[in-house]
Amino acid sequence: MASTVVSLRLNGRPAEFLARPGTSLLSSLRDSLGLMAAKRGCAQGGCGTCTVLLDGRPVMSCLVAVETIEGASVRTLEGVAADDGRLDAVQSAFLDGFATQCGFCTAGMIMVAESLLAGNPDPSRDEVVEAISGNVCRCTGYASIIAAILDAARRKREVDVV
Amino acid sequence: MITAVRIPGSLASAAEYAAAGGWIMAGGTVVMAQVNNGSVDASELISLRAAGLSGIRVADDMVHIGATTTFREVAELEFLADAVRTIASPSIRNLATVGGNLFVPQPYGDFAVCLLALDATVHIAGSGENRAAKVGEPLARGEIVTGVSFARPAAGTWFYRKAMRRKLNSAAIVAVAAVVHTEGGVVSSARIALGGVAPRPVRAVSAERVLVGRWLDAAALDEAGAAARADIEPFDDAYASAWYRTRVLPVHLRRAVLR
Amino acid sequence: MTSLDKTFFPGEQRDDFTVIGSVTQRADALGHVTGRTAFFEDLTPPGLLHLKMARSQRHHARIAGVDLSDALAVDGVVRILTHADIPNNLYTPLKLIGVEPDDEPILAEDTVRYLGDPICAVVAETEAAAYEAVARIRVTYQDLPAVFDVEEALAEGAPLVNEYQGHNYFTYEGHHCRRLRFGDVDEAFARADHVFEWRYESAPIEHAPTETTGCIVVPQPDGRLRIHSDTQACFFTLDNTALILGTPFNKLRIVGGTVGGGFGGKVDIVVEPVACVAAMLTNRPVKFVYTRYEEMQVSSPRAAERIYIKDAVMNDGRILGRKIILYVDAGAYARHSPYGTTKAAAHMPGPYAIPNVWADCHCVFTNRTPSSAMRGFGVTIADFALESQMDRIARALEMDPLRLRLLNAYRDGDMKAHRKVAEGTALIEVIQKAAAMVGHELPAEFRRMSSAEGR
Amino acid sequence: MAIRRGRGYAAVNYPTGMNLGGDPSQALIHATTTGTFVVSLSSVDLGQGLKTVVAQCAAEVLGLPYGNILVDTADTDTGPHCMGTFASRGTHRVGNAVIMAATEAREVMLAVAADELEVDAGDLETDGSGFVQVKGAEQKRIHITDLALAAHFKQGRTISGRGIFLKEKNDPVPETGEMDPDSCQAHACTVAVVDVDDETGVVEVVTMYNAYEIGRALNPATVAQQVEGGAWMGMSHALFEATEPYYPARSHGPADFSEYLMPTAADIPEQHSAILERPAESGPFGAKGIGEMTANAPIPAIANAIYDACGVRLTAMPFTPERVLRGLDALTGG
Repeated sequence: MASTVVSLRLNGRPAEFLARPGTSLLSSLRDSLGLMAAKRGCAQGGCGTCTVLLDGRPVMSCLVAVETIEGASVRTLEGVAADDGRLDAVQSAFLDGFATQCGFCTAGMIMVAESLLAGNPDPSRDEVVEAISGNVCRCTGYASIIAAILDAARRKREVDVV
Repeated sequence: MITAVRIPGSLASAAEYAAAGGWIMAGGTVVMAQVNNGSVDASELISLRAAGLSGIRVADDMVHIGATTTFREVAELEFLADAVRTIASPSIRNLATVGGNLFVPQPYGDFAVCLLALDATVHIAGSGENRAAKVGEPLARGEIVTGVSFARPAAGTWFYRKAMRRKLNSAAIVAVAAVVHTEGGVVSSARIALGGVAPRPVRAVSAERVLVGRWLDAAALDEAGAAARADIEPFDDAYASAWYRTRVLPVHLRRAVLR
Repeated sequence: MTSLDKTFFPGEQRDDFTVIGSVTQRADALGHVTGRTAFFEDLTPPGLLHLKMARSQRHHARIAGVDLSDALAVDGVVRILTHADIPNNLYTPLKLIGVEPDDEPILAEDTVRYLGDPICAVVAETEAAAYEAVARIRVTYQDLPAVFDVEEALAEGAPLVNEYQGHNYFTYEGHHCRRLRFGDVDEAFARADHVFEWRYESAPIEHAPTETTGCIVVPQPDGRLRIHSDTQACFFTLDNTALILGTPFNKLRIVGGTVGGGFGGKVDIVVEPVACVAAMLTNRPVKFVYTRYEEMQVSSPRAAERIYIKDAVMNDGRILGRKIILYVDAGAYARHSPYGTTKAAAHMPGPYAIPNVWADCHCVFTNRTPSSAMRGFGVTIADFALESQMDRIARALEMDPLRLRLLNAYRDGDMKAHRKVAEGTALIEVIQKAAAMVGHELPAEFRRMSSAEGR
Repeated sequence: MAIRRGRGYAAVNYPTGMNLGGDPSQALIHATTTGTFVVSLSSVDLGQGLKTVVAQCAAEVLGLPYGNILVDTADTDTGPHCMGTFASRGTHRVGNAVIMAATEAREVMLAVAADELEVDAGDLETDGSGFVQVKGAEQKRIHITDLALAAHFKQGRTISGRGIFLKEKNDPVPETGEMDPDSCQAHACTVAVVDVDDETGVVEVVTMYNAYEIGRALNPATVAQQVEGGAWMGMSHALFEATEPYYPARSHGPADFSEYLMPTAADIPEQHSAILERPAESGPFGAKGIGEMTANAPIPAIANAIYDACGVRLTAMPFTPERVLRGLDALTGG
């Protein structure tokens, strides 16, 4: 039951680590790489708290066998803010819009929003709703999260115009 | 406990591993969930990620979809986009594959219901001859689904509706997929598949019989829907009872066609 | 959209605040949006062991035998705990406020009382090894009759769920239920123009926090245990755990306070004691965190309730008397349900001034997952029943449902059924406000009503 | 086929604090040498924002900016006892304990300032921005940083305070249920508007109007979070949730978030909420506990709206399409 060396492009930097057979990307991020933003809410693909971007697209990292994505690019919430700590538009909109309560779903929600807005700078409310339909939040009732993502889209567009 | 994950670079190599008893995994959405809770009854996983089975080809109205094509990619086939949007969530659709969907028990596995309605051919490779099968046929040990193919339905003949407890990201109460041809308003042929109402996707042959030769209107569809109750083996689960599924089947069959 | 309406209770306001009443950014939000808030499971101490529970696959059974030999042979298994390893195996969490008896084993002894009752705890080097070992534990059961319905459980001849309780109900100072007696309901029924009696029911409900219940216990150089937990109540957990371990209270330290949703589900003491025993016996850090399945089906839900309400009502809508029979389905063990049932009794007859009230509130044991506290404990399901009842009375009398409520609404100075004088009431005002929000017209006399003015 | 619309009402009250009392919470507060005040607790923030609101309470009493307060909580080695976060008691109990501790610390703070400014402590006030000043002579003032340094290095005094809130335990009278079960009562009225599909029994909550009376909104933004999320949970309870969908039969218990149904972002109604304030004598700045009650009124309001829409009286939760449809069938003799 030998471990495998896996290398990824992680938040823009190379990362190399060992993985036991059958290890999920989520477990590798948390247990081997110390990246704790992605959460283990269910380990069944049902809650979205572990959402990260795999080659730019949101996936439930608990469902990805990490050995099978050798060489892929992975982005987590730790890689969203600028290197100097400046928040990006989605993070700022969640902060200002009181779109977090317990915070456990937040990383997944933000990663879905990052991917949505990268491909669609002016999403409709329905498009936002569909994008987060795999992400469970038990605290907010979702309205503030939807509003924050729409607000983030506006902020990003304004920056682009400037 | 998983002791090895194989990532074969070819179909032949994958088939060899499969013949040795490993579990085949494509997107991982079903298998990894079981790995995570310790319920996989095998020690080897065989990932098809590198086996070259991904992609969509359309030629002369024949559609071929590779087994490891994800639903995000399938949604690019315009007539199937609405059906695909009813399957799980976008984050799951970035991983989940067409091949995997064939093996998901009901009330999941909506795409298998579509393929049954489309009279799709399932392409299977293994240690012996490659073969073509119908949707729902079991695989022998060591066999691997390489893709599915079907004729693209003519404009206006494809119908799909999935009734769920929630508007998005939920299992089927009743899924209806159908290819219905009419001539002058009269049904000339109908092929209807149902999900959520039996352990496997089922053909609603009784409903098809009712419809052929009839005006395609609400009355005919209601009659067909009632007849379809003979074709199902409904079950209770966490989403709905067998009674409820049976009760609303005609409503959703009608709404699938009349929208 | 949420907005503040300062026009109500004008004489009681004070607005000379600088920080209070102003929108203030949450202290934790920056950590949340950057993914840097540390939850208990974000700790990875070296040498961490994983604990997984082998649970009852029966609703009610004698345990004839437990065979651990195959499980112990799994590579990576360090230890398997049974009830014999738990110093004080029997407990009840509310013993801290004097509730008796101890009625729940940490690990099953000779009987399991619900599907999921914990039997053995596997401690292993990896989660995978722990799961594998759990699957290989062989428990032999002798099935016992089970009871799932609260009224059947109270009927003559029903199987006894919990022998420590002695009955299928919790005993309140010699009574089989929590009683509320105020006025004379029988006289009210005799005098009433109408008597309405209906039944209401609910099913158990899960808290469903996105973070499951769990803890990581880390043995310290000074011999103490540091428990990183998502408990809702640090000292409550600490005190109960120390009693179960039989250790001095100061041997334990709980570090928590950042919780991925609680809603009442993380008040139970269900992971810390056994994880502490495992850490003590192995002298290594141990993590015990519920799987999503355990959170859904084994962690305590909001209790199912069955409620009968019988009302004595006059033609003009005044409610003269209300009689309530309420059953809380506590499941197999008491946990916090005796308290929740008393809270339900205190809530009766709802926010109305009813001069005659009679309630029997039963805390009933059945062979299902023990229920416990959840947001609105003792009240949520009662409110469903009470306010459905009000709607039905209004319809039966062909009355405006808001006027019926306003007519009966409690006000400052009213004596409640539990004999406490009401103060600070505002039911009338929230109804008036809601009516205004939806354009539901109320006659002037109802718009003029005030909670602050006695009747 | 028809979509039938209906409107339903419900009004409720909810008790603050652990039933029957006997649930103390303590707070300790001290100033660092540079004038930051550390509030030490063992209370748990479940995501409702307890840390934020108790810091606001401390800032208000001390007359300092919110940024001058740090909350250090939920470590049983360093924080004094708290019964726990439940029973809508956090803001009420812990808020009161923090106010008491901060009041004691403020007295010391003003005494230190009085010595530094050579005036009477009774003539001093805080300006909310970090200065202690002489009433009516605002140019005579001292910044909290200088004040704290002076206390420690010059005057040899600790600027600190202790607080506790305890409502004495009360035992119900067994025969009558006479008891004192609460510290105050919050109130809510919900109006729900629903659409019922009379062919499938599917209920959609279109709009929820909520009026809440909560004593005082200490932080209107976190109040809005509680009421919006709580009303969502109430709607979720009403239409979807059960760990035993065939209760009292024990079969088909949901195992995960797929099977355990809760509304997705696509299933939420429009919400309009109004907050009313009737300050409670026992509450911190009048606040009552509201964490729990927000989920309660929506459930009967939705039941009553379903009846209004289609004449089906649902007496068992949750209000599944099956229950609605069976009710409709019973009405039509189907």
